[in-house]
Amino acid sequence: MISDFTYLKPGSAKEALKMLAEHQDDGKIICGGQSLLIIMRQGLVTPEYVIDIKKLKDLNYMTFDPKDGLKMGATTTHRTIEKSAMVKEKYPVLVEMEEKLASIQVRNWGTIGGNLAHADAAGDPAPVLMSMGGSVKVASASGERVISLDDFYTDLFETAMNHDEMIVEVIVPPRPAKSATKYQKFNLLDSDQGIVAVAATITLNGGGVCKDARIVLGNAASTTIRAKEAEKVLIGAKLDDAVFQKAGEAAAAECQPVADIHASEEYRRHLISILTKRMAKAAWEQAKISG
Amino acid sequence: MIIEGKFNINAPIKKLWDTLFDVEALAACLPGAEKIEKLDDTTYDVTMKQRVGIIKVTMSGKQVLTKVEAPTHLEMEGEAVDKTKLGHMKDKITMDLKELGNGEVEISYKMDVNMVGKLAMFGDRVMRSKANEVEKEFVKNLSAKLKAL
Amino acid sequence: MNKYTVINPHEPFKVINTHIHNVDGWAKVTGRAAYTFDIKLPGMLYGKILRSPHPHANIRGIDASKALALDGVKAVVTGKDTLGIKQGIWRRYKDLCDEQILPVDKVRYIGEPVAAVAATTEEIAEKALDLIEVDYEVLPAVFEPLDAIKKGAPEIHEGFERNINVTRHIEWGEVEEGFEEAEYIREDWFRCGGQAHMCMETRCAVSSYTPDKKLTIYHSNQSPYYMQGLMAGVLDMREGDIRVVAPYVGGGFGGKFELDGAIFCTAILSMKCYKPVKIVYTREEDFIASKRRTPMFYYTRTGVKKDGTFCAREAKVFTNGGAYTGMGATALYLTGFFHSFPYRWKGYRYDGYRVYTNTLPSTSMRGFGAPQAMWCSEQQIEWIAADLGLDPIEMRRKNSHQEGTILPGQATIASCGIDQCYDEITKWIKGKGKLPANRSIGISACGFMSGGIFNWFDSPYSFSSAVVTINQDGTVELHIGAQEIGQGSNTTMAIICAETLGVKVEDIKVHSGDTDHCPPDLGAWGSRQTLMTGNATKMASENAKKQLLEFAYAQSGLNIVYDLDIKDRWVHAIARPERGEDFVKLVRKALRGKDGQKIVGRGYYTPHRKGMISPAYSYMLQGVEVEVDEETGKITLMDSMTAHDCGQPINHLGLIGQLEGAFSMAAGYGYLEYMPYEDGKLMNPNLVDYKMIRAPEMPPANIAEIDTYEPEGPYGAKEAGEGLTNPTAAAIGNALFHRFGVQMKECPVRPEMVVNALKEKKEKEAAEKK
Amino acid sequence: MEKQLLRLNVNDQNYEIYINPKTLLVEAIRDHIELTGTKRGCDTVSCGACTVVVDDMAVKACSVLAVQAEGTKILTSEGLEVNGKLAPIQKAFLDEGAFQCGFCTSGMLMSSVAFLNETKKPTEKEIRDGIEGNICRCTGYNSIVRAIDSVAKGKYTEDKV
Repeated sequence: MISDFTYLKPGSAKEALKMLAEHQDDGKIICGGQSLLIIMRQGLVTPEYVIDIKKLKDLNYMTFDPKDGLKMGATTTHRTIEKSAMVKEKYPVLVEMEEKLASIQVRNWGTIGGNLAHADAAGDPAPVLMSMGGSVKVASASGERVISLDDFYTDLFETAMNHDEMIVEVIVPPRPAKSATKYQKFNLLDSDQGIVAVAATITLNGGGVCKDARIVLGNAASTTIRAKEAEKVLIGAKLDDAVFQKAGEAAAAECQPVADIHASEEYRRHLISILTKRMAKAAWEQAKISG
Repeated sequence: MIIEGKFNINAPIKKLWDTLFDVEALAACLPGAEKIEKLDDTTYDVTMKQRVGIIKVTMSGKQVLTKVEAPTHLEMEGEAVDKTKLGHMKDKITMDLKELGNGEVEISYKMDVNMVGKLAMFGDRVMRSKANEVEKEFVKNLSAKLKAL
Repeated sequence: MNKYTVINPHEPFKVINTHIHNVDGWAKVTGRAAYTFDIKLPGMLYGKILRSPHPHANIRGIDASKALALDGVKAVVTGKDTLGIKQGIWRRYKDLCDEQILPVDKVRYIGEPVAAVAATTEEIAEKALDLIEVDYEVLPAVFEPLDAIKKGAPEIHEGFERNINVTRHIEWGEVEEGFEEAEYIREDWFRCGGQAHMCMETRCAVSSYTPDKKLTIYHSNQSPYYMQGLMAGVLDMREGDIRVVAPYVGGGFGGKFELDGAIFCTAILSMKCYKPVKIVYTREEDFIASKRRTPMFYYTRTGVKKDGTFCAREAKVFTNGGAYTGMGATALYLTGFFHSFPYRWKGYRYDGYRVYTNTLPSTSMRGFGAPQAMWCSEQQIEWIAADLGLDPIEMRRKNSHQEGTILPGQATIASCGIDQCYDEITKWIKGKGKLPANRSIGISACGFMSGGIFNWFDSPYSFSSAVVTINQDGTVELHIGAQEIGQGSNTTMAIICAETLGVKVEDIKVHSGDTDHCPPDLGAWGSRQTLMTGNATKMASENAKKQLLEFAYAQSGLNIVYDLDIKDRWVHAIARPERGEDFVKLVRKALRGKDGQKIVGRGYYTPHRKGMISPAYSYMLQGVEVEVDEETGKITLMDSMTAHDCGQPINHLGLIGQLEGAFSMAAGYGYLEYMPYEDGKLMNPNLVDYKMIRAPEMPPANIAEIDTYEPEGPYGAKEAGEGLTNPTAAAIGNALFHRFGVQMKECPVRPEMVVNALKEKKEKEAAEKK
Repeated sequence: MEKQLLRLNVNDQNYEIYINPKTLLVEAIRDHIELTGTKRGCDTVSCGACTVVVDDMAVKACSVLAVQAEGTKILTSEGLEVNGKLAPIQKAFLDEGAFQCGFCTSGMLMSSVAFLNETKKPTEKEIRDGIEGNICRCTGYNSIVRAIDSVAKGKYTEDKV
């Protein structure tokens, strides 16, 4: 049973931030609510004030320019991203990821900002965006700051945001030349979250050597994490199956998964190793042919 | 669910042991401990408040010492209920202290935790991630406390 | 998508096996169908159940005073407010009636009801639960049957030594001789998981007790008559003073024909406050506190000759019965019986032990013990064929049941189309050609019953009955006690009635699901309704038709050598179909002729001289094409083919739906639907963590319908749609065996198990090389 | 908690209801407006039985606060049929036997309707993905996929008004 709360409906982001500043720890932003309402119904979260930003037009936008990359307002729905021709052209992996995120109903109502703020280690967008070097702009009544997704997640369901802050924008830098990102989650049902998930971005230099690599693991620790050891294996290497294999093993060794009924810790590590190998290779293959 | 871990503390074993039994000192070191009250020789009234992101849990209940072998071995078990009825938990905790020789003591612990109710939905993931964090914080606080003593 | 072929179709009927819309379809596609879930009565209160957090504990006391003081709370009931009667569906065997729905002094599983509250809103009722204080004395608990039978294990029910709840022994033929003749003997241990019924409509009920001491109950169930009888028993009331209505029912699958917390607690609460009370289980409650498919440990030993002739088999089973008997005793028998299927053995022996544990009670679920039996049997048979270098299909075929096969003391097989099933599956496999390297095919055979000849309920009534009433305008009222739970029984009965009477389906109004207005029937379980209620419906329709035709005959002046019949509302001489008259005109005349009495036909059915299990058996063979990711172990079903002998199909759309639906549930049992317990607590009581097949996971379900004629069934019909829950898990296991050579002994087969099995195999091979 | 006035437009009909702001859209529709075709089958936004169409989008009504739906146009299964005339998808469900117990059917229909409006020539895979948010325990989905496919292929076009 959801506990009683006062419903607040700001007319603008600014007004929402004012409300948030006022209620801080007792207030909770709701946007799509696709994750929040579940835990509220379990009684796990009992805010006194619910601030609804779902309909805020000033947070619902998507822009792209070659210099700054993609900017998405926090209330942009998953479905909008999935259906965007611009995103499909510039960041095809985002569309692939969105198509596998839960079900159409959830994507229709759920938002990118809400998803990232929820900080579920098994969430889909975070690994992909983090692997592309994405960041979020968070705002409070007193100002704005940009936090790299690398630094955004601090623990299970916890972020670097203060209680008076909320995500207002998601920023994805432009894709470098000879670079590609691939994402896959391992799940039992198509619509499930990943038992584990891996996003890999590979950037090649002119000679086909790996110039940069970002490997991000979903549900392999209490938060979305970079697999920095795996990245080290890849960066500077002439990529081949043996290197991908090694990167997979490195990722499996450095992640910190916990066991649950769906998979043991050992099996999760095994899956991380396989998916890292596969995604790094897939990203490499695409990077080779991409402009 | 079993959670195990160990950590080292730089202190004489006797001093460490006494600190662990000093209710006020322990409460000050244990993150989230709102109340630790000694009811009798073996029974403690404990209230712990933990926060996992937006989820707040306040567990309160009794812990009973079932075996005490100063200054190396300790066993206790207890039961606690969440304030907002999110669930209740039962636990059995074993703790061993071992002198490593270089002035360091290794504390190893094993907790067998059984949760029922809404909390169990998040179960393992939350508990393990939290245990890790609590441990780190505890070691930090305890070390500082021991130094100050 | 799906291919559907019909092998040896029969003469065309007018209505039977034609494309008939479901008679409840309009209501269901327009959102009009009202389920128990939707019922709201004037002045209705909402109930909630307080459940045990302990797997095993004595209840020392319950203090509800704070809850009662809460504004809006109207009543709180505990075991002390009940008569304390232990009930169960095996009413003939008092010691198996072991469950108090609100226990008086002891709880035996996590989630067991302890108290119930009625309040003006659901929210208040839920708040009140938190205010009830229960003083438990926690007892040691035991969760696995092999632990529970150990000496010194906690005693769950008094007087049941080693927690053995029921034992069952089946034996026929010469077992020892058979094993002596055998040239190859193989024995294996298997483990089968539980499975949640996962009805979309959770358990729910609305009870209304009125000052005239009558009780009306709306309840989502599979057998209103059972509910009426069981409730009369626990409330010490007369059956006739209780009316049970099962309106549209959102699924049953074997999980809704015993008393549940919703029906019992609403009734007790309503009797306390004389107001209607409604309880709807949450999904979590439905998972932790309804019942489940029985988890089993299976030992099976099979002896064959080198040419693949089956000699003898013996099996031992320990089932995790959970806290109470429920329908588990029947599942224990049937798993043993169907473990012999569909093969002939010189000797067969089975010993089953149902063991109490402190977990959710296990009961019947679609397949009723047979999916577990086939998981073990059909994999072992595949391994035996491989061990001996024989073709697994041909080996099965030469040992299969045939028409006339006798299982001594158990059954005589009257119709059996399994031989053609082998042909169809062989054709399908050949048609596939060479498969991609990551795919393989597994097959599995099985058979199933068409209703059980069990009367443990001790009903004095016929197993099924029907009443057909013809109105003056030619419309027909068909009253049946059979329960529609989505399987299409109302449509099937309407079809049988229309075909028999010679009218159209739209002329028939089906009345079911109401004990006040429908004749008693044991309800929807064990695939019994098509055959049993179908026979009763056919008999009632024939009886009504006979009355009409007698009248028609008398007034037609036809020569006595001519026979009359009715088809498409046209009453005519069979030899001269053009000579006749309109059905409605005849009905009107008949009414006048009978001094205004309506034409009423009665029919009933109780099986006699059909052995002790079932009046008829259906057969099937299934092939499943499986893709496995060797590195991750992920299983994907790519295609499937089921060849199915169900006698004469009656309800064409219903048959397809049942076969496809059973297959999806069976596949789920094979590789997805997993019920892990920790310290007696179900770890995934929600639809996020309990995995079921969804549309993207569902492969094509091709069907070859093998039409045979079952003499005991209405128009030759027998079971379809439950038996198909049986083969799939084993077929998936067999596909894995053919691809990797691994033998999976535990279901559901989860990807981690595949990876581990492959790893183990590699290590073993490496060790052997050394 | 003080109740507040909420105006909802469901099936082209305006309703004014007084609700606690924590009321979910599915509760508003079922308990306050008393359209019980929309069902609930879980508490975890998993089963899709509560699916309704909000501004042409399929949405799980258990995952939306009723107050969030103010100003939208909501369509439920009761709104598909107009003056006794079934919508193509309803006919297709009847023709294919795409329901059994019927409890998931309303939600399944609403997912189908939104999907068909959005996807003109769907592949089988797209149809399956289109209803992956809806659990059906009875049918095994294939009959539902056939029903959606037959509507998409224009089997019922002559019925369209």
